[in-house]
Amino acid sequence: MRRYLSVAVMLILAAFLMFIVTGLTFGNPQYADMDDYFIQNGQEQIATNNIVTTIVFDYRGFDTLGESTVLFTAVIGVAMLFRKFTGGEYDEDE
Amino acid sequence: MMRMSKIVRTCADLMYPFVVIFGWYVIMHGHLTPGGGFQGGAVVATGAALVIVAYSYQEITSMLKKAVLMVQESTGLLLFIGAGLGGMVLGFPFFFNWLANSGSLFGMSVPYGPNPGELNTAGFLPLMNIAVGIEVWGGLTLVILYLLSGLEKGEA
Amino acid sequence: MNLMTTLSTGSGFWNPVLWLVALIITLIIAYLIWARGERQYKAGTEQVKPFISGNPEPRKGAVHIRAGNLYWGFTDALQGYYRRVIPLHTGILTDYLLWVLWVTALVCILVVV
Amino acid sequence: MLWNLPFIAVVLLTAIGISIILLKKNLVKIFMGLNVLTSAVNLFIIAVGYREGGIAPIFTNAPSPVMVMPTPQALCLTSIVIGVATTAVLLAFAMLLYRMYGTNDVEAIRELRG
Amino acid sequence: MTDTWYQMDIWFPVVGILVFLIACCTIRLFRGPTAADRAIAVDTVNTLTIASMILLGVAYRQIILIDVAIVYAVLSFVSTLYIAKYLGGEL
Amino acid sequence: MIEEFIFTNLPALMVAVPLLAAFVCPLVAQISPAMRKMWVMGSMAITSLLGLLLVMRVYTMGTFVYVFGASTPGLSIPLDSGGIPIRIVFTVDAMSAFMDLIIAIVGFCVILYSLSSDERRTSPQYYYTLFLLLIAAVIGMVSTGDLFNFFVFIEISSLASAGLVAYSVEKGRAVEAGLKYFMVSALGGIFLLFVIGILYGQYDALNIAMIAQRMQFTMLDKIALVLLVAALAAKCGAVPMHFWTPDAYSLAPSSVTAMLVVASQASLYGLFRFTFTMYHLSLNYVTIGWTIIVLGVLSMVIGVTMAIPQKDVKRLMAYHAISQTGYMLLGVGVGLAVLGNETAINSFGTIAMEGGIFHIINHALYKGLLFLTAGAIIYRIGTRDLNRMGGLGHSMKYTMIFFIIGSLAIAGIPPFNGFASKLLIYESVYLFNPFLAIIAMVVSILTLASFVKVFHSIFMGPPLPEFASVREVPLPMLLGMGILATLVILFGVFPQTVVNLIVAPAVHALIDQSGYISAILGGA
Amino acid sequence: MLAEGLIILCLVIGTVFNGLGVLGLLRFPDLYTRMHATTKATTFGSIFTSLAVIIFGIWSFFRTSDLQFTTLAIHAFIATLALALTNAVSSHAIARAAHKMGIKPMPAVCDRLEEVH
Amino acid sequence: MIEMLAHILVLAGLVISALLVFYFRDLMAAALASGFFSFLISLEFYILQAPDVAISQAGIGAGLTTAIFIIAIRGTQRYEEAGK
Repeated sequence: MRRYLSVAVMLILAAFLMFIVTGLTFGNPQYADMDDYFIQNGQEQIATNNIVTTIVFDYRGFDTLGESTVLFTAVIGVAMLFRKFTGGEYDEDE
Repeated sequence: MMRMSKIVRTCADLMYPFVVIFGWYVIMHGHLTPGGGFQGGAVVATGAALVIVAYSYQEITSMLKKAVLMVQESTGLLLFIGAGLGGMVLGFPFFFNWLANSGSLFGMSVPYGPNPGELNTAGFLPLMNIAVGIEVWGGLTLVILYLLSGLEKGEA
Repeated sequence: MNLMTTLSTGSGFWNPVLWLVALIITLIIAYLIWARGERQYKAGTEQVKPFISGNPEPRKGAVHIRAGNLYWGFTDALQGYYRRVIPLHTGILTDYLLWVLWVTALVCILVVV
Repeated sequence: MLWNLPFIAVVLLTAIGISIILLKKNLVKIFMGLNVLTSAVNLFIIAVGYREGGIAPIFTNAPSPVMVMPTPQALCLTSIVIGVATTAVLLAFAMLLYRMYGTNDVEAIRELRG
Repeated sequence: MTDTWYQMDIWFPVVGILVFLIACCTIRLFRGPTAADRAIAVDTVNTLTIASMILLGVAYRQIILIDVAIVYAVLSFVSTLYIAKYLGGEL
Repeated sequence: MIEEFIFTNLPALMVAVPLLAAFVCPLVAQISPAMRKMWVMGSMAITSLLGLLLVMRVYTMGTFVYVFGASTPGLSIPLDSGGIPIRIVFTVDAMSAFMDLIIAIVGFCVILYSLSSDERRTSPQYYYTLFLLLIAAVIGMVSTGDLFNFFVFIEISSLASAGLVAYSVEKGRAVEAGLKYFMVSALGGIFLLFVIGILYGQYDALNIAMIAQRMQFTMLDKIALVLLVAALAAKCGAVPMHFWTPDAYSLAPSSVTAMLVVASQASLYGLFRFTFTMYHLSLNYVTIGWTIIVLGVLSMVIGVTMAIPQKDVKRLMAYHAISQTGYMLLGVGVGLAVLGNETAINSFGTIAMEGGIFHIINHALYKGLLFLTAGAIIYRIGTRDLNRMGGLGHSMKYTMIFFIIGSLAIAGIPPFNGFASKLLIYESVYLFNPFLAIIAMVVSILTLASFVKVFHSIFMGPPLPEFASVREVPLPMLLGMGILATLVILFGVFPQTVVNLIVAPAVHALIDQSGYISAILGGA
Repeated sequence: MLAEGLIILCLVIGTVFNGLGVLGLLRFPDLYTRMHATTKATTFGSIFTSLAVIIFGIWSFFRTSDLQFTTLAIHAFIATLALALTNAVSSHAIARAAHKMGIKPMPAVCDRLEEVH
Repeated sequence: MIEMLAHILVLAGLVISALLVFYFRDLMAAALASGFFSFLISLEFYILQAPDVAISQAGIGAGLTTAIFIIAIRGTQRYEEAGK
């Protein structure tokens, strides 16, 4: 039963995602004004050759801060999960 | 967890400086060629993973201290957010590129071309690249170390 | 009374202060009625002790009604419902993900078709 | 034009990822499925930003005719790092659960139910 | 860079052949009786991928793309080493 | 000078301060525990203060637009860009400010509360780091005006909350709860990323206002909308996707649970923001509105009925949290279902939305209070099984009072705040569809019944011998609960003030799409 | 014309050896022989394809005196160097691990590694 | 033309390796297939002119993720069903 339900939901979702194939055209985006702005002005404004880095660190720098924070959170989380227990543990803390 | 054979260890010793140098090349030239803080940091961290795989866990923990790496990670992040806050202190919004085209440090404009030598450009981007590189290096190495520490019987 | 406290709901209004005043008045009246009765009540005498057909009084802790015993009638009445709903919370991770995906698919069908 | 081939691949990969997540019972395998799903979405974002005959958005040669869109690449970088962070935490969960429950089967890890 | 016939045409067929060889490696990845066989298949794919990346970098006239190949060459064997360490029972 | 600095950069500082505090926290904790406590408390106090300032600023002077990295903070569209926003824009309108207020209040109380119990934790620096990261992420989620930025923050929030849920690693079941929570969140994150890809591929924009302006509502937009609704509803615990909620809420430390409620509400905020602002009338609003209503009704009914037979106090409260989420979905869903109908939205749609939004802050306050009291009880007696509790009213008087306040508020007994918002919902939903209103009332009655049970089994009865040594909880815990309880009473006694001051502008901000767009794009 | 011929020659050699390596991977009977085929042949082949690129870079540099072609050649050379180093080591590691796992070569020959350990 | 053929082959390889991840019951082999998938998707990024992402995927996806998967397999069990 569960198997059939899983396969069915997978097929339904795949069928709906097939609209991506018909709705978007590969290699020919509808709008490109934001990226054209980056490509045209990125080099003079920020003085870089690599536009991707310009976007990552300048135009969308705040995303990058969040993304480093994700990594930091993951490291803290893993460190927390594998921390050493020094004894004196309570069964229920609060 | 044991050490691997001598060939592998030798190769890891040989490769590690090369990987680190190459990783720092990727980090430093992030604004000129493909790459940047994440990619370079990931490269260096994978180099660290190479050393980790070649040696045993005891040798690794004596070589790479978790506390040091944690401090390194925090330092990178602080440098990163500090570079963002720098613009704010100067009266601009958060993450304003306060060094770009200023003529001082990292303030030159860049010509077209593939020749990676114009490091003194791009404002605070190289600063941020370095910061993120340090952070990703420490972070990903720590992830591997902690996951390995979960394998050890005595630890955790 | 006071605009600050009156909540208008479009089709009516609600004022907690008025309500509080009414509540307090009701409580006072109730207290008065209560205070007028029980004249013979004296604390600490024989009359306040429970009398359970001559059986010894149970221990204090055993008198307390535990949580599991409350509302057994309610849960008993809704047996059929609970027998269906509780097993849905299987505790299996993939079942939960399957639910999420099914909801997605159903809403997809609803919205798109 | 390429007949939207990458998009078809994205849909197929998504379907495969969803089936791995739903049909498999091992936790590590489920995380691999999640990884496949994340990669599929990354590929989708990159494919969205591709322009026919474009070159990488890096000014190496002189001003170039057409460049692929740079923003998806920036987004994708972020999403890759988020993906590895997610995977690391999930695998840590899996290792701890194996240590505590002695199994890695999702159908056996069900102490919380009802 | 002027475009003559060999610059236009010579790189892409080679890349096509290499990618075809990569696709062939999936057979061994699928069939390989032991995990070590599969590891070899993946290792081969690494090598071929690096070769095709170098060639593609030239074919697209993007010198900087070669950097990716270097990263690949340096890093791809780390996962192989982990696999070998696990298979050898040393992890 | 300093005021000017703070006032121009408020939204950025709101996120930057807790982030900075979180980055430094592991380092500070190496020095001494007292230092760590001071650091955490100080940074949280500053964050709350900034949050209150921001709320005041937004409610007096309108939408606050802050552009990261532009030459001036308000310049959302560069002069040479031809009318498109290219940078990340924080758009703090009244709705965002409303959520910021919740976070500022609850976050402060929770940190205050959790400081007194941290000698029971191993490596508490990780706990506080994750906590500060969670707060920063939630603040970022509610104040951002950028789709991808929202995704990044939602990922931070799910990572941090998963870590916090699994904090009591040695118990084992906590790890299971964390895994379930995180897996659902990860799937939701992937859905969101898909949405970003679809919308970006069509409109080449990531800014919500820009997408809203260009929205054509093609087939792909419908799919994107469905994915969004599913992901965010799963993240906030609407019913057929609620299964992670009782696990995560019951196994996390109580202070974390109080914050997790707020994090779920931030996803709820995301749901409302995207449906109202990004899609608005262009969506098939009746269908989506009814979908949300159905989800809400299911949440209410199943949440409360599942709560009644529970024996674990926090699990019971978690099911109630699901049930209360249903009220918010119901209220706002009714508003969404009549969005295009001018007369209907004026007569009852706005009121229903006011009820739903008002219920968000009420729920955060009283549910936070209830979880904190449950934590206080568990802190003292060391068990969470209702069958083993009893007679605590003799020894924990203040906790009992706070618990009474919280449970009366959640059951919708006047004069506490739960009644005010529920009244708004009942009366307006009755005009929309009487059947729904009746269901809502029945659910409210069942909630009361269930809390009578909890109250009876925890506090009533003779003092039990095994809890003879139980004392009242330490002062900071009482203080944290006390602030929340005071606010619960205040909000209940002055409902119209609260509605006029903060709720009605938030509702207006949600409904008024063109205002949101013109705040960023400038008179579009 | 010499350079062009050299490039084509290198590419042909590289492709052929790569193909032979993959053929060996597919057709050989046991693990060690497959490893022999792939490691040697594909490393050799890949070195030759990279050599073609290096030659192309140097030749183009002399033709156009554009400095970016030296970058091309140097980077390709570094990639080849790393490839040659890492491929051998990873094959060694896998072979060793396979031997530890207890995989024996197909026809029984004498096992020197067994004697060493 | 040949470029497109290579592109198709890479995409087909992607789908096939994802199917292999689905198919293998030996988690070790599945991790290998996952690594293979990462290589191919990196090559695909490269073909789609995204070198930054390709580097990132090569370093993180192919190198580190496989490594931590293998560590996790070592920490849990090698086969999908226990007792094999």
